[in-house]
Amino acid sequence: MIKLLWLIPTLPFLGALILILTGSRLSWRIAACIGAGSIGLAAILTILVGYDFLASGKEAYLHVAWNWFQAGDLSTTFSFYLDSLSMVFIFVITFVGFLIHIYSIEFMQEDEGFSRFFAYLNLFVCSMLILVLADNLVLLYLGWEGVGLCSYLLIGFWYTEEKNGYAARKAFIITRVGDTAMAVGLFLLFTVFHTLNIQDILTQAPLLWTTGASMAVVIGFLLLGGAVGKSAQLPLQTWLPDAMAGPSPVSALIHAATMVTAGVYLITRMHIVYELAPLAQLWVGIIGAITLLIAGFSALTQFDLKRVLAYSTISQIGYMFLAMGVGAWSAAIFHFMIHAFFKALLFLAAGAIIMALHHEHDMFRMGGLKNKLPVIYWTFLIGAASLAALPFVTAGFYSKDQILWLAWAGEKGNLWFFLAALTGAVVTAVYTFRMVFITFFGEAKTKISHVPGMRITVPLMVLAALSFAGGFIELPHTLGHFTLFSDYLSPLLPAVTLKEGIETTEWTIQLVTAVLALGGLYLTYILYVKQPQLSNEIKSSTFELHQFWFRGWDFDALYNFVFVRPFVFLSRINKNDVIDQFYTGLVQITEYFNSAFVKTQNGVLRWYVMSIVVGAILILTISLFVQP
Amino acid sequence: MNMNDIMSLIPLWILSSAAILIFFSISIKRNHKVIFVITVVSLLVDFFFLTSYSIKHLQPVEPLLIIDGFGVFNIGLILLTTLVVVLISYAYFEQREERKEEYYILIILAALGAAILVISKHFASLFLGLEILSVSLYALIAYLRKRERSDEAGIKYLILAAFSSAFLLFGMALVYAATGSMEFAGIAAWITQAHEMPTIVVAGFGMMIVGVGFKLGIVPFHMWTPDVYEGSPAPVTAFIATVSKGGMVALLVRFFNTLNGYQYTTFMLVFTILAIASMFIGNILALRQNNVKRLLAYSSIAHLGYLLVAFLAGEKLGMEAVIFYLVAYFITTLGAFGILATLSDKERDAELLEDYRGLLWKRPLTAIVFSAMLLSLAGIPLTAGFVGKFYVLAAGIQTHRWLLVIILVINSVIGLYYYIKLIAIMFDQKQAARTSQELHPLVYIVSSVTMAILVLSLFWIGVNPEGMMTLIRDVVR
Amino acid sequence: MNALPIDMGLLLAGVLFTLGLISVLIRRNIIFMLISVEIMLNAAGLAFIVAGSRWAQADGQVMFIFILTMAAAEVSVGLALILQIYHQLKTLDSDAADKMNG
Amino acid sequence: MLLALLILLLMAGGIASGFLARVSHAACRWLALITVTIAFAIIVSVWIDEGLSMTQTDSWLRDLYIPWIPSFGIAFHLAMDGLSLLMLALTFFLGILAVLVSWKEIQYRVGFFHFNLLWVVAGITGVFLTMDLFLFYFFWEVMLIPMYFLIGIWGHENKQYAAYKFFIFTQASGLLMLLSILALYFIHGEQTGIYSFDYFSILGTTLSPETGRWLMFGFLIAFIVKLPVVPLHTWLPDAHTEAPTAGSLLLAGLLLKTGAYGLIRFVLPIFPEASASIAPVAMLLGVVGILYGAMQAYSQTDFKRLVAYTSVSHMGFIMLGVFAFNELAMQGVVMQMITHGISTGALFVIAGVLYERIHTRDILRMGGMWKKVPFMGTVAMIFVMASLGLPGLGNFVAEFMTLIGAWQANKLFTIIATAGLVFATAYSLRIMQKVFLGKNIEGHSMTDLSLREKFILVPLCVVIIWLGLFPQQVINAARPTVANSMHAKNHTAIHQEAQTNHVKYTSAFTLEKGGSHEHE
Repeated sequence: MIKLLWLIPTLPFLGALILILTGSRLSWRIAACIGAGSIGLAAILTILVGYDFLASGKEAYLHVAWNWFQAGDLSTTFSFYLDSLSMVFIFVITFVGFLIHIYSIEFMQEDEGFSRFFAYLNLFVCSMLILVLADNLVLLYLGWEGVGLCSYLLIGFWYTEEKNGYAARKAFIITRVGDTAMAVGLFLLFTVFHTLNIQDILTQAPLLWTTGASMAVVIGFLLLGGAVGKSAQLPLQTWLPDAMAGPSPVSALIHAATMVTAGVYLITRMHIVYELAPLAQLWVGIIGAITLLIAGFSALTQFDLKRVLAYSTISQIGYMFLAMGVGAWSAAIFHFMIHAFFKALLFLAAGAIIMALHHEHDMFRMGGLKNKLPVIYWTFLIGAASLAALPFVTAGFYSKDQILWLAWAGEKGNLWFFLAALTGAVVTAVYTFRMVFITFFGEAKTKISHVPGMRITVPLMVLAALSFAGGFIELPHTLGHFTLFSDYLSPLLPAVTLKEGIETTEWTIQLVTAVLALGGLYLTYILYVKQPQLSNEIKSSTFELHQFWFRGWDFDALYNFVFVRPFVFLSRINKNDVIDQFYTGLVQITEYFNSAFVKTQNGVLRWYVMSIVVGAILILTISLFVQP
Repeated sequence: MNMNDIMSLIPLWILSSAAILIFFSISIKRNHKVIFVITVVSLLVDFFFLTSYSIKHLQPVEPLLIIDGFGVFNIGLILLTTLVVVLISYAYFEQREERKEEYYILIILAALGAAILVISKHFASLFLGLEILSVSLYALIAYLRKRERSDEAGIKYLILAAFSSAFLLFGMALVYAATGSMEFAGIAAWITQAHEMPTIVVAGFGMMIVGVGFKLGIVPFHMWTPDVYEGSPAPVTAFIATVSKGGMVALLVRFFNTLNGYQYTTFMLVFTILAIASMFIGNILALRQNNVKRLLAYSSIAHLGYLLVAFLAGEKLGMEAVIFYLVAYFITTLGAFGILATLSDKERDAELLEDYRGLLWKRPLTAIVFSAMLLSLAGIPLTAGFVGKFYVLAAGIQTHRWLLVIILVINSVIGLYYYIKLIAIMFDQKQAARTSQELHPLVYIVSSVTMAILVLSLFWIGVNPEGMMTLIRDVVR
Repeated sequence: MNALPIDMGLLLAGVLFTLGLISVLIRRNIIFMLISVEIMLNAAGLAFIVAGSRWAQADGQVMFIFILTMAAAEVSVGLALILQIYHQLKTLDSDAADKMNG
Repeated sequence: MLLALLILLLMAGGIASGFLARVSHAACRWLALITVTIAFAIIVSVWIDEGLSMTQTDSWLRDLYIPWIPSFGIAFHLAMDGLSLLMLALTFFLGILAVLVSWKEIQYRVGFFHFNLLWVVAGITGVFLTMDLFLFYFFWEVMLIPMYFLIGIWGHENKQYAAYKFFIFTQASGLLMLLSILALYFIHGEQTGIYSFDYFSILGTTLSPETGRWLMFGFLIAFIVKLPVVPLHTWLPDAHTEAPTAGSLLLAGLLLKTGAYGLIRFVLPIFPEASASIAPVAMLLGVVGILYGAMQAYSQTDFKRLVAYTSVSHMGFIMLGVFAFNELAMQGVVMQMITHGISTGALFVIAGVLYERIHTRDILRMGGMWKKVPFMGTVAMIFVMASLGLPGLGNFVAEFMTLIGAWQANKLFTIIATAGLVFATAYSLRIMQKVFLGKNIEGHSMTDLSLREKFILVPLCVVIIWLGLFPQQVINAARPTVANSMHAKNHTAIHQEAQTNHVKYTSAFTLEKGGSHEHE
């Protein structure tokens, strides 16, 4: 069964191919069958392959499809590499992907671009699978860019709106900035190792470099650049909130569950390089810490439901980066998985609400949906609880707690990381429940136009179950010490070495976390349910700050000012190509000479005689007096 | 003058007799067709007679002339060129009601003058040849009496030519005064044994350059060219552009080589300056010219500049290049003016750019032939002009005349502009309203066949120049 | 003849030549221009005779005869042309004959 | 013989279809189509004949030698190696499409159009095959004239200006190359006593650094004008914009490639030291081209002009790669030549197809076309993505190899060039946005691709994807040539080998020369 690994990315690809080739000629049912079916098959196949893989007990499985290109030293293959890390990812991608496809059938049913949507979505799944299964960095780059393309296509799916197109291009271009750094990183890796095969690099790196080798640090930073772009971390985070222009399933799949975590995947995949480059790794943590804070604060101020979730995604990925920064690789991956569940859930639920309310995005115009959309409410609530990491019952608590603990106790952790994570936890709780209270409580402000059907509710419930139960596969040792997940990953990803004698504080930390999360919840309850005027007062008293956060800390304005405007200005001003002026100038000079010479040709005989005489004098002068 | 001398001058006798024959024929009855046939036949006979000469043959006709391969080749070239001019003249003059028969006498005499010029090795024969050519040309230029411009061109050419002849003669006299010889070889011998050239000889040569430069139409003696080209009947223009200039080039080559002028840096400098000035001024003047005849005149100034580059390169390759370029230039110029003549009508020649607009769609073959000629002038491959330019550049590079060569390249580019401008006009969508009147179909056939032969030789030499190169290499020794 | 230095003879010819040249430049009447050119030609002829006498050869004088003949031919054509011009322009001013330019 | 036959076939086909147009336009088109298709079939059969994998080390597949102008040691010498084979395959492939694309667009002077079209293709074929420098120059010029006519007669509004500019730029630079060729000829002749324009003879010429540099500039300028490299590029936007679709297709797809081909075939092997010494400057020019082209492309509103500037940008990679002096970069360049030919060609076809429908090239007046023409939109999307270097499409392989190779040579320039990909993204997406996405402002209604247009664009799509996923055959085919041009330093060895191959010819020269043509 494991031999069919290649089929997992191929199935979505075929699905996409069929849908693209047939255009919109298929009825929506058939298109849905192909679109969701291919992913469903892939998901089933993933289980079979995964079972085989686990049963075989091998560390990895490699399938070489064909030699891609080979020139000079460079040799790349089209080959898939399955190990425990990629296993987690393909599981999440196919399963969450499948659920989202099911959801989309209903969500997109009325849309005239139905089959196009599924084509893109399938193509995305295919690219994402290639990304995580790639055995060399070039192929990984292919998947990397492929998901970028699909993200672009899907953000701009409703292409008639100018702003959707703008958001789509922004996403593509900004991630490409990161990709540039990553590409340079690949060049460097190739120069050092003469190969771009991931496993070869990982095995050779420790032999070649000592810890802190400058080359390793540089490469670490360059790959981080790529990761930061794709995962919407500081300083390339600005594209993700705008990316919400895409349909909600897209936000759920691409901009929450899978693609944006590609950066996490990349860094984890290359963790050996980062282990050898402590400075780079430290910066992974720093970027994560800062990002999770600024995104969290921005999330506090948004009124668009999806934008809150977008900022929250940035913030949660910040947690993953923080975890990687302290070397808590499996914690990062664990959080990735759990985050994929609950964030997909939240986005899908938000999508269902938005669809139910006539495409209303503004939370403040929702309200009172608790009773009208009970299924949505409960599932959303579970997702929110998980996001806010409400203690002990939610999956989010376990995954986030692990990160907090390791940020504090891990050898590479420090107080600042911990404080940032802690602050983030409070903020998370606040914006999460602000969202819940505003949306579901209070009085209804908009009429419901569409009650979600089975295709929407079932995926929601499945995801809710996962967000709830997913956490129990990895329990801290204060609470049962059940480490299925990290054990599973342990041959690949080393565990964190803790600081000396710090184990005892674990209880305290968990308690603090739990209390803060609950405190945040209570605070929100007061602000938005008990005394709503209070929140307005706070808002008006800190209006400037509020707006500043609302605009995402003005990164957009900064980039516009520093990069975009100058480029566009230069480009516009030089539209007619200043270099051409030089050639035009040459032409003008010759034309000037032409008109000057033509005047000599005036038709007067004596003038002509004069010219001969001048010539004669000139020749005589030269012959008699110039001695060359 | 012995029998041998008389025998070797038979080509000249034939030309002279043809002129006299036509003279008598006219006095009996004016018949354009008959006169035309006589002219053509005598030129052909003359040429075929000439082909019996071995080009390796060397026969001085003391003291004035020398029949050698170079001379024979050039006479052959002149005869063929004259033949082509006569062929295109027929249709041209048939349209016009003037007395057209004397034209053929004049043109044969002009050819005779040019023929003498290219085989002369003495100042006297040089002078005689030159003046026979010139005086015939005065009349030829002003031949169409009813056109105001003909007379203007004629008188301009007459005054200026006589003026420059005076320079030439005075220069000759100075040289003669110093060296005591009017034979090229004698002068050369005198200079070789005199270690330094006295001022008087330098001045003499300087003045001779004025006379030569005028005939070549190089800057600054070029002013007459556009006016004379414009004012003359198209076939005569073709004749001036080719035979008159080419004859002078051949003479210059012979004279310079006999004297081994390449060692005199002064004269090399003078010619370098003249060449550069001719290339630049000729091309730049042509840039925005709207009169095709004037445009070709300016272009001919530039082409003589190119020719001087090969001439200055010297050595064997340079001489070959000069001759080859002449051949290519002759074919091309004849073709261009031939087309111009066939498109002309009774009132005026087809000399305005506008007359050519959309020609391709109206008379595609004519337009293609004309384009081929222009591309050859521009030196584009597949045409003889390209090989000629290649030859010139090769000669220049071989002797490291980088300045000249680079300037030639720059000028080729400038020149390109107005050639393709003309081509572009012919390929334009709009069409000129102009049509020429109907003539007897035979007339067209004569012109068409001539043009066809020209264009075929243009491509033949452009694609397979080996034969021509070998011939020229044998001639230049 | 030997009494006269060759240089003086050539100088005379040169002066004559220059005179002719200047008068071509300053005259506007075409006939006068023609005459001036003739003067130049004759100056050249004179130079030939001087040169011939220096080398005691007949060649100089032969050349002079040629020049004379040629000048005659030239003038005959020239006058004919001038006649034509006068018919058309009603003037002999050479500056009037500037229809062709540019 | 096969090689001469190819050229003759195209020339004859051109003349025949020119005349056939008097009888029937359709017949003329069909004849032209058949002619190019036969040529394509011949090349494909050669490729198959040589084995698709092309692993042999002997680089020359076919050779033809006919003395032409023995006085100058000029021969009609054609030879084909892997690189020529690739370029010819591209030439005829695009040639077929050029005929197809003009099927509806060209409605007047059909015969003359096809005559010119086939002669351009013939000239390009000659350029890619010839191994005699004189003959090379000959073909180099021959391909210009019909191209000039294509632009000047069937172009758009400002065609005359564009045609002049194109012609004059290429002529000027070409003549400088002729000077270099001649100088090389004489230097080589003086050194060895063998006066010959033969590529293999010339290869071994030893030049002083100073001379070498000057002579190389002559060649270089011709090639980088063609390529084009900023700041010699200004002819290209005009020529591309004003040319008819087939003209743009051939210009972008093939004529630019002759410049790159010249660099690989002539500049590097003949002037190894000189080109190594200017490599940093050349790479800098490449980088400047990448950025400048991208910047210019961003602000253009004329679709074809925009695409033209993207060509400038893409050709920067060729400069960067060629002068990086390693096999990887060079392979990238070869790949880039092919993929750029296809992707940019396709974009021009799309521009042409749009122009046929809405009679404007102004992208500000387009928008929202996707709804009307989803098929065209999808195709356009593929090529836009190719132009921004999306992996999985051919251009990525090319750019990646170029960059990774260039990295070994110059790190800074490579970083800047890589950053150029961001700008590539900006302008490429702008095309999509303005043309196919957004709102249909002027309410153009139009039909999707016709069967003929699909026939043109679908093969292009297939090829670009094929090259993105299975580029190895192309790389293998180019390998011997690349290796030869790469190991320019030990070229003498190759030269000697070549000398022995051609000993019969050269000795024939010596005899001929010794007897009749002495240059003392």
